[in-house]
Amino acid sequence: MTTISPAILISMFSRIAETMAADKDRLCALDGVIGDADHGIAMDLGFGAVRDALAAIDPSATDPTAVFNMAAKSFLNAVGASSGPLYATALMRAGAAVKGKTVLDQGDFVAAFQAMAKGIQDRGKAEVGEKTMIDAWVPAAEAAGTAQSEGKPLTEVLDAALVAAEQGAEATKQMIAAKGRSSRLGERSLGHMDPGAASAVTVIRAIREGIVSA
Amino acid sequence: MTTISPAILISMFSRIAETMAADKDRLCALDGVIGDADHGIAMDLGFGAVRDALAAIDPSATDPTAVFNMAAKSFLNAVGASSGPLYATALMRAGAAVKGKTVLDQGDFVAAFQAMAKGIQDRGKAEVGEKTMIDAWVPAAEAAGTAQSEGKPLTEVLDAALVAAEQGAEATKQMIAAKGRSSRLGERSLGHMDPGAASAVTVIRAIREGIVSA
Amino acid sequence: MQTKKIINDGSRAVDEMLDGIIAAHPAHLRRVEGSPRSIVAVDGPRPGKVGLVIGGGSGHEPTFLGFVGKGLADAAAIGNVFASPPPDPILECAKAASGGAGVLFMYGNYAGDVMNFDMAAEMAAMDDIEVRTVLSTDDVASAPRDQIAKRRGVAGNFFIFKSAGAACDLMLSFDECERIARKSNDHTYTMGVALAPCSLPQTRRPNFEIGADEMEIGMGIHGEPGIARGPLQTADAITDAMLDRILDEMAPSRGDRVAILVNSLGSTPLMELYIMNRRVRQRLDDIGVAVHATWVGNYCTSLEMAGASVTLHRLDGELQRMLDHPCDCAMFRAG
Amino acid sequence: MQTKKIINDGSRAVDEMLDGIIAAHPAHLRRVEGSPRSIVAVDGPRPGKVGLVIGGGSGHEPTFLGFVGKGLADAAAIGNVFASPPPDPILECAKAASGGAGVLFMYGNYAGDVMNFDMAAEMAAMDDIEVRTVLSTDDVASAPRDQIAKRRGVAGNFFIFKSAGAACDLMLSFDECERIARKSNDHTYTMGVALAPCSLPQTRRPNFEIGADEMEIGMGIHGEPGIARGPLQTADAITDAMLDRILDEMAPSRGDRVAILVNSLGSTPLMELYIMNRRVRQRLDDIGVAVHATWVGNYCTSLEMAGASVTLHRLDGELQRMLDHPCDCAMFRAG
Ligand SMILES: Nc1ncnc2c1ncn2[C@@H]1O[C@H](COP(=O)(O)OP(=O)(O)O)[C@@H](O)[C@H]1O
Ligand SMILES: Nc1ncnc2c1ncn2[C@@H]1O[C@H](COP(=O)(O)OP(=O)(O)O)[C@@H](O)[C@H]1O
Ligand SMILES: [Mg+2]
Ligand SMILES: [Mg+2]
Ligand SMILES: [Mg+2]
Ligand SMILES: [Mg+2]
Repeated sequence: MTTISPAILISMFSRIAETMAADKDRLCALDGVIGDADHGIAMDLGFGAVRDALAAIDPSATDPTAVFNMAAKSFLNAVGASSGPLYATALMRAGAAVKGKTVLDQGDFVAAFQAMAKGIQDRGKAEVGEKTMIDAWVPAAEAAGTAQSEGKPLTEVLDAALVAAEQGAEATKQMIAAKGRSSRLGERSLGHMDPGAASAVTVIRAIREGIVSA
Repeated sequence: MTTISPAILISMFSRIAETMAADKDRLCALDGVIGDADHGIAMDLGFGAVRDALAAIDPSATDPTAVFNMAAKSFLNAVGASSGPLYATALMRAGAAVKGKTVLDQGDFVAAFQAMAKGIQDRGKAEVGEKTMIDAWVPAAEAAGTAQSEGKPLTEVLDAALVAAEQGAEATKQMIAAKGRSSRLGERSLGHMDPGAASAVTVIRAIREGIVSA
Repeated sequence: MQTKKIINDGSRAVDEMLDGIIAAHPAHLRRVEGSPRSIVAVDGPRPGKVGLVIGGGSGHEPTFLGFVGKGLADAAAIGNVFASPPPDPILECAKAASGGAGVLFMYGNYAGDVMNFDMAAEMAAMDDIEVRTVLSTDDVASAPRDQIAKRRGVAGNFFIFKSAGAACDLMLSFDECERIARKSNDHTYTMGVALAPCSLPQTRRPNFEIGADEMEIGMGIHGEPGIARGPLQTADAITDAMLDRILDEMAPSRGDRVAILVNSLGSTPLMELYIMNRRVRQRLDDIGVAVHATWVGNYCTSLEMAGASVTLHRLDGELQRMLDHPCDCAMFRAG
Repeated sequence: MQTKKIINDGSRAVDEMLDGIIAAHPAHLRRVEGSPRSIVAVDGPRPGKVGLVIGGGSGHEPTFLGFVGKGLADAAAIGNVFASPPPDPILECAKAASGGAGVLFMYGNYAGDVMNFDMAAEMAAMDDIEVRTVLSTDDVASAPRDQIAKRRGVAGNFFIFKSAGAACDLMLSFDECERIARKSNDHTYTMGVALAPCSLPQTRRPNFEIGADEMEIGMGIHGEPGIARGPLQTADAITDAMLDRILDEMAPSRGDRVAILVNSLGSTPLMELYIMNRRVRQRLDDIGVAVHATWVGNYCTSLEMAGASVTLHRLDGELQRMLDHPCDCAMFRAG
């Protein structure tokens, strides 16, 4: 696998949707502890809508930017909530990062991946350490960048991203929430993993699997 | 004990109140099965109000009719519901039955007791067999009348009344309700004792104890 | 373990509630002096008008208090939770509502209410107030058709009291007011479903038991058992079960008009009620029955019981005029 | 075991609810063509008037839909349960509400809502609709006083939207409408208590856990943890705990005037709310604060959550005029 076609992206999104459906209850439960118990619903709904929208397009008559944009739009309109604008912005930025390409090489894909993290940060204005999905996405993007600059193959780049995301999500247990619903919890948010960070791990794992198995 | 003074009547009512308070939960539970779960509340409230009202009067400056009337009025105003008019009418009829007496002899007391049953029947228009308090009160009044005409002492008259009331209440388990809230239950009321019949037994037992121990 | 309630003392709950109601709605409601359980419309009774007195047990709020106001009931007598008021406060309501043209007593058909209101009517007669009684019997689940007089009055009171109140407000004769009240009751059909019990403030225990996946169709507003208990179904299936029975009784023709009330028994939220209303409309559209007006919300509750009821009120020109006649009550809007 | 709900399919619940609402209230509410989650007042928007768009997640009914009507909000954008609507339906509301004089976006201060409404505002700007945003932050329990901008918006929306809607209806300038909206928010103080959770239609599981004898003071309307959890107390003690905090912030003087909202979070019945209102009045009487008007009932709910909130809205001449200005909404009466 060296080039990633629109068809591969579409099947990658379909894998994310599948994984998220399986993870929905756990994410709702996590959100129930420090938020409003709906994060799994939002993520499942969002990526389910992405999958359904992408299923309707002809992979041979589209390009990666169009795939990401359609994913962004369908996610946003299905979800709203916090995750909607955050992931929609992430996906639009990914699309913008690969504008004009018909297929993606490894460098393109890593750029798209990093653009997602940047998009979430721009939209949500959260910093690392504020107990949000940023605490998984930013280290994951950084780890991917490092591995990429070290000349690692894409599989290992994404492995590194996943490990960093997992560690970042784990670290949110030690944080006091400063953004989103749980930011009013203060000390009571300690000890619990942020649901958005948890779902970021799920997304990144599914991306990795989608690309590796392509 | 051959004559029953207003003071004895007052202490008899106070015993009914005490017994009813202890029986409240069981009566609510019975009413919960075939009615609206409040019969214990009503009976406790009613006889509690009777006790409180009677506590305020001077037993040496009153007569049995006045005691019964005050009991009727305070029961009714505290309760309403079904039990309110039924027991208020019972008590007013008991008062009317002994009008003009300053103390009651055995015959007066039995007449008052029978008037109570008659009052409940007149007010509620229920027949024996319709699964109401009538199924305890009517056999009790009849048994008292029979024992009285056989020349039994008051203790035994009231013993006979109590036994008949207990049997009558027990028999309501085999009846299909035809009056009151539970009458819409049809067959589903089978197997359950009527709460009003159950509380009638409690009342009659307390009357017996109140008189016997006087 | 006791159920959770925001109360002080169970035995004071009704009186404290009334304190809070009078404090909240001074423009609409006042107490009869010396009779704290008798609530009168500030702007209600007037000479020559037939008085309308309603009442019953507490725990069904906004029934009955909420229905007191100009154009609806003149007074309500309030009992303990799920218990008829005694005759005294009813009598005081009759006196307060009397404008010399007669007083209508209207309430749901329950043995306790009948006994207490009848005693009050006798007492009112001694005060030269002529009282007539119209019982509401809208709960189609509570007795078969050949025993309509045994049926309970439930959420349909909303329409039944509304028509009678309008007739009174229009200064119609005692005969006319009574006729319209009876007709309105005859044109009102309710059926309910219960999912979870409530608990009384004095006992703080569930007033009936029901399985974690069960519902009871036809259950009464005091938890009186209904006609069938079974597994919880979808909103559409539940609504259909209720409408089947209601429509069977009402036997509407294409072109008929109705008003709808989808009522929460307490804790069933608006979301679920509106989902039910959607189905009611689908069914009525299917058979060509037009909907003149719809109310959705908490109108006749059983404290925090979970469940809902659907009422159809079949309109003709007269009942529609009564429904559209303005009224001014503290707790809702209508007409 | 799943919680009991009268629904068909959890993922269709919001849309089916909206179907039922539109069917029930055709004189008040209509959908924007092609945008089924954008609800507009039939009699609302008009040229030269500042438009008022509100919105947020579902599950709080009658918030937000119930507040759409002449004299209040022109349109509401409706999200999934407890989830902000996405920008598209908000944008459609802005277009429908725009009368050329600017559009106010008003909603509770939640991260998700802020992001979605801000995106919609940017999109509206591209359509030459000027949008300004006023967030409601009335929940005094949700952040300390030095971080007021972090506070959540809860039941006080009732008053905050009401004043803004009146200002818009009076055809005041965009600046004036915005000023009054901000001022109304600054004059509104809410505090809540939760006794039992609700469950989302899609999960059918309690959205938080709480002991059988516990309550949580300050809990948010989505089950966000509050400031203190402890054993359930009496109505007076609970009300006092909430009022202590509210009055501390409001710092009223003798002779001040307020309006009151005692709100059920869902399954707490009117009986308990009125018992609370009784206590609110006692406290206000004690400190010489006058009450101009009181609302009691289900105004901002969390599906079937058990609990209640108290809101005090401090009035001056202007805010009182806004509150008394007539409005005509489907689900309640005010003004
Ligand atoms: N400003 C933000 N920046 C980044 N992530 C955020 C921000 N606000 C919230 N989040 C993330 O969103 C998650 C909650 O998403 P979700 O439950 O879908 O939305 P909502 O809070 O609207 O119910 C949180 O766990 C957090 O990770
Ligand atoms: N018409 C009647 N005649 C005699 N007893 C009746 C009648 N109607 C009801 N009852 C009795 O009243 C009891 C219920 O009383 P209670 O629970 O206090 O009143 P409510 O039914 O108003 O809640 C029934 O168990 C029954 O024994
Ligand atoms: Mg959430
Ligand atoms: Mg009972
Ligand atoms: Mg009762
Ligand atoms: Mg949410």
